[in-house]
Amino acid sequence: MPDAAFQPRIVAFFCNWCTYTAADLAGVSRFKYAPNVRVVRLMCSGRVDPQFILSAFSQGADGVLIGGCHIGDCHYSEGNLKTLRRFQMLRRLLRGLGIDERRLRLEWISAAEGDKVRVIVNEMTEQLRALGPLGLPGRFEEWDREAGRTEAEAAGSEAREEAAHA
Amino acid sequence: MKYSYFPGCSLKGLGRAYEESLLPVMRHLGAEMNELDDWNCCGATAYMSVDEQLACVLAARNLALAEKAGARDLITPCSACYLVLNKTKHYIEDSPAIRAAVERGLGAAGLKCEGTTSVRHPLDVLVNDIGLDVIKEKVVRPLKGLKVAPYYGCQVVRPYATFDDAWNPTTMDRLLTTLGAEVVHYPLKTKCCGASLTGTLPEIGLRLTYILLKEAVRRGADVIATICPLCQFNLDAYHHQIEQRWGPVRIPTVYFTQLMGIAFGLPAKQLALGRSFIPFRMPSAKAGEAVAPRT
Amino acid sequence: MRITRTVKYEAERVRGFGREIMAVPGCETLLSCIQCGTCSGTCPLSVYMELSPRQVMALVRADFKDEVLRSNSIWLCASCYGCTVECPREIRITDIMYALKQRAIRDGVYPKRFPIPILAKEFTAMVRSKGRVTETLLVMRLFMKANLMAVLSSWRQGIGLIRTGRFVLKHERIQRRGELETMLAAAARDKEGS
Amino acid sequence: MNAGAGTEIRTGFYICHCGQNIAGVVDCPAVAEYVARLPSVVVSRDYKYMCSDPGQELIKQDIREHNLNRIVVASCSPLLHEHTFRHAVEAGGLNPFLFQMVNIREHDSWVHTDHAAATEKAKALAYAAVRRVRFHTALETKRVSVHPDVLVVGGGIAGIHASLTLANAGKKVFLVEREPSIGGHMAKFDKTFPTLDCAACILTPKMSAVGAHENITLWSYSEVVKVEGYVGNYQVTVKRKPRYVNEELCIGCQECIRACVYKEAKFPDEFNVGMGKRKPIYIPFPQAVPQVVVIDPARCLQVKSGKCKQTCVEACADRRAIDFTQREELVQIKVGNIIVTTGFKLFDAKRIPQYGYGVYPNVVTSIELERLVTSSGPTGGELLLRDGRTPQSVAFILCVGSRDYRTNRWCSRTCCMHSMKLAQLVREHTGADVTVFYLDIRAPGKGCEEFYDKSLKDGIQFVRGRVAEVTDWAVTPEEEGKLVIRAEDTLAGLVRRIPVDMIVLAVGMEPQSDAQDLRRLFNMSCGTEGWFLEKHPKLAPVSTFTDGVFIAGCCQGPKDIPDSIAQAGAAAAEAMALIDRGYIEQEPNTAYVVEEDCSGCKSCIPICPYTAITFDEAKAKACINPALCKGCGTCVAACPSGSIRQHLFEDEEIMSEIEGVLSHA
Repeated sequence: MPDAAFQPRIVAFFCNWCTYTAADLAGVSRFKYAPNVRVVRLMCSGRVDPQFILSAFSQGADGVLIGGCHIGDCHYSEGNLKTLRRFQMLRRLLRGLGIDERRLRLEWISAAEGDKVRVIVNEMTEQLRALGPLGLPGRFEEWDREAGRTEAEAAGSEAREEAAHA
Repeated sequence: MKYSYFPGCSLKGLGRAYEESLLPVMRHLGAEMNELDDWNCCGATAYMSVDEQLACVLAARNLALAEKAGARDLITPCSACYLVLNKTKHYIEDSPAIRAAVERGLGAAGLKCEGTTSVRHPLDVLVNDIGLDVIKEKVVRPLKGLKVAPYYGCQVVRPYATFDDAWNPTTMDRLLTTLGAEVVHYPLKTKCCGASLTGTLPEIGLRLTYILLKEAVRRGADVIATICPLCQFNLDAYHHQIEQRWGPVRIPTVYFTQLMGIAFGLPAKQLALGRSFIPFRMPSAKAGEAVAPRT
Repeated sequence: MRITRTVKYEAERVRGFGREIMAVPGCETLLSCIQCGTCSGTCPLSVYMELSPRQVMALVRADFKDEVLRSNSIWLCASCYGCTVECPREIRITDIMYALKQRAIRDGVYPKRFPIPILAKEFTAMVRSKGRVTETLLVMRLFMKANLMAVLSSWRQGIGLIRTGRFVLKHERIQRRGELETMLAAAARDKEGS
Repeated sequence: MNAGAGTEIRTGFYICHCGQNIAGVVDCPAVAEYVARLPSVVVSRDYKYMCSDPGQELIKQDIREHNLNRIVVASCSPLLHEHTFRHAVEAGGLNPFLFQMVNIREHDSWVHTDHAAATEKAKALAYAAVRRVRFHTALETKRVSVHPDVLVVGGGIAGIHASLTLANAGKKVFLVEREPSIGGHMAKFDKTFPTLDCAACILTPKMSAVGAHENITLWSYSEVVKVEGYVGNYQVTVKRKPRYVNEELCIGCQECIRACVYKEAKFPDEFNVGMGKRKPIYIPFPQAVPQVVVIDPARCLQVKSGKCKQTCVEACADRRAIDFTQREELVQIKVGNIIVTTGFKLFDAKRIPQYGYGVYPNVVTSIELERLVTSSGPTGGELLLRDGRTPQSVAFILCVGSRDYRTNRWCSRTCCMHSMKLAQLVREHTGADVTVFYLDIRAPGKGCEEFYDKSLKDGIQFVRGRVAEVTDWAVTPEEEGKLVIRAEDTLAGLVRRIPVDMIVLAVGMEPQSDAQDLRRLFNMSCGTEGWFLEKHPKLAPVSTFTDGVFIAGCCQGPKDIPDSIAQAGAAAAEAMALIDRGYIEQEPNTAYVVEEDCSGCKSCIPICPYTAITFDEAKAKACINPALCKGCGTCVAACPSGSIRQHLFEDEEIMSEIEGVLSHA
């Protein structure tokens, strides 16, 4: 059962020309949407380095949203095509890591599509709520503890072995 | 080609000539019509006026039965049934409340409706699936010289039909032209005939019918072609009362399938032409004449 | 000449009525009505109505429940959907009319000897018990309830139907009537509960 | 200037109430209090209007008094006020790029209703900015010179006015028009509202001025096909379509037209919207500029088949202006600014079959009526029905295709006034009864309400109601042979049937069918309706999101002639402001290579759309030309060794922002 009280955290990377402007338009139009999204402004979605996304997840994001201009409309002619390629690669990578690929989303939102920002953010918030927390920082700690235990055990058994040999 | 077939109450009663002509025409074109097992009334406009959730449950049973039978298309000749079944599909999709009611109702009978069956009007199937080329090949007695007013009525082309324009549909016009008939300009082709009122408020219903008949006569039509059992009854059965009030506007009204049957050379008996109040006969004199091309 | 004083007081508005109607699927678009009158211009019956469809829309939106539910307009709607497809704001006017008819029947404010709501009820009853409708029998029941004179004036149609073999006296019915009853009961019961 | 690097970070934080716009939802004092406790923050304040003079003064004063070296302002969108605050920071004695802005209005208070959640969001965003700004370094803007020439695209009234304004100021203008003549829609009008002065009388002098101006290069029958470069330095490719007539040699005597082997004009004439006829060789209309004939390649026998007696060439004699060897030509020009004035197209009335356009010959559009009442039109200004009779009754249907969710949702703004003008002309010409069917009369311009008043007094009937249908079926004897309108007279509360002889459809304005292609060509945006999007609806109405590209007239949205001209003047002034300053400051957000990390893999080189990255063979390193780099950052994200970095968007800046938005609980 999805936890209604769970507030997913979404980090959004919006390009300056289309999606960031669309989010401004959503504001000017007073469209209401879920407060779970935090926007990082970049000049182009092409600037989104895969490490930004991994870093967002590892620091507690439950979802990452990338917003760029529609294909063919990129302010820098084709930065968004590069984004698309990287995005596909990243989704495969996330799947490999056991992270549900719905947690990473790429949307083309033009400067005129203020309402689309509202729809996408709301939709993604609901979807992440249904998926539940990703909780990577917690898992890292767990892994660290496990790794620590294994190390300690290994050290312990080594010590025992050494003792036996002695 | 195999189709599931939903006749609806009218085609078993007042509109039985529609079924009686539709089935042989489809057979003649090599299409198999399998009547939906144990279908029930679609609910029509009356049930919607009382309770729309239950109306949708009622209609959805037919959709569920069709899906259970594995039907891709459900041929629905009556305009009211066509509209109600399509509307129900839309409602189930759009309204969570109605979807829930339908799921509860159908669930109690072990049925479910996923919207996989398309509700199709025979006019749509004939022209868009079977095709005018195939139909043209079957025409052995072209309706030369016959002037037809194509009357679509209100409910079939709106608001859910996707196969034609809601205000100026042309599917039947093209079909009739293929049969060799001459289609007259009939701006009232989608005006309501008042069928739902003639029984209850005759003064109003009759006037609507009168306007349709008068305009068809004025445009020089020999016959009105309909695609709906209620329209056919309404335009055909009340001539006496209409003429008492407004003078003669005598013109027969037939189903488009009956005209198809005539053009295909099917025996008149098979086409239930005798079931009309105002009898229709091919203008044989005219058919014999050399018909000058009209502009 | 009879002189009546007409003024509408705020107390006559039933707050929330407009919102209730707009909650019906497809009816939420009523808010964007610009009162252009295309519905009335298209409607073949508007010339008989106490309130034109446009006025009905205005009154619903302004919460004038009584005026709307007691008017003959909602019962004259023949469901031809002309207004719905013509409306430049894509308001599903026909569906709003249905919603109004349902409320009028529920509240018992429809005109008592007016045959249309009676037909609707008789129709519904016949469908529930038989699963199908036999038109000739339905019309006879209607005439008996609403207007006996109509039976007499329609004798021509009756004879015509007999002559053309369309006068059906045997009820059309489905086989699994129990199934239908179960379904409708299940859908209705949970509806009350919710 | 204070570089900040190496020294202690001292941050000043300011949160703006924006009246109630922000403070109505976000608890600003609470955010300021929270930020005050963050490391490196020396000053944290909330203030009613940060963008006001006292607000900016606050920043300047604090920089001096508290020796601040980083500034963060949480207020509206940086797209609106980043410049303002950078200025304030600079005026306070700090490098303007040691500043970061947080958007808590458009992205927070205006879009959220939950006050607590919105306040928490504001804190998280502020925290992220405070962390980010630590990594900011002092940067210098780069100045690029502005080419003084201007390209104007579209020769309607807006393009004409913009061109003349610039040319009169001594700027060189290239005016590119797709049609064989400039003039646009206005050239087709008979009179203009609300003054009823003759359109040709006021437009023709301006058109001639364009043709004669020494500073204007007019390329008619031409289209822009490619735009490269950036503000101040655009390279534009223009396609010049062959008109088979040498513009320099043709003197517009039209002897060739008279001599054409087609003795009769038989092809529908574009200027008279198909109601008049022209020959394959023609001049679009008598006042056309340039006064040069054009040959329609789809109609001319010589162009089509090469088999013609070429009587036109004979008639032209020794001027030899006709040239069948002309081919399409591509011309390249350099300009500093571009003004787009590509206009609109009219709604296709056939899309509403209920009104019978194309079915009933006496149903016409407003532009057709315009030609029918003009003395230069196909009937010589006599308003006649198609059968030659004079109409006794004429109806106007307004809002055709407009304010309609199924076609165009917008109001075309001019049709009310345009129809009233035509209604008055119809009454003047024929004395016919005129009925106007309207939804709302919109006459807000100067002199327009008075014009409405005059129309009422002239006896024009106004019926408030949208016409449901136009048919030719009669119910009463007086309806026989007429077009019958059925509509509700909504003010009277009556459904009416009104028989008339002629119906005029006031078709609305739509974006040009190739507006989307133009948008891509000039790197602009379109609103959902397809009109070109201005940078700000109030503060930057003729600017676009691309610097140096301006819009004016109806390509931005429906408007009348005075508004189009006002916008054209504004666009010309914006362009002149850039030209006269002579340079533009470029945002220093370019990418650069840290050479010692570059492995020379070359994977960045094909990624750059501006070929700003080259390979230095001697050093075996990538090398970025900052003059060409536009700062998208795509190469930065793609560099496998992390050796490409971007000013203002450094990895650690973005990473600390990510960390910031997430680490605030």
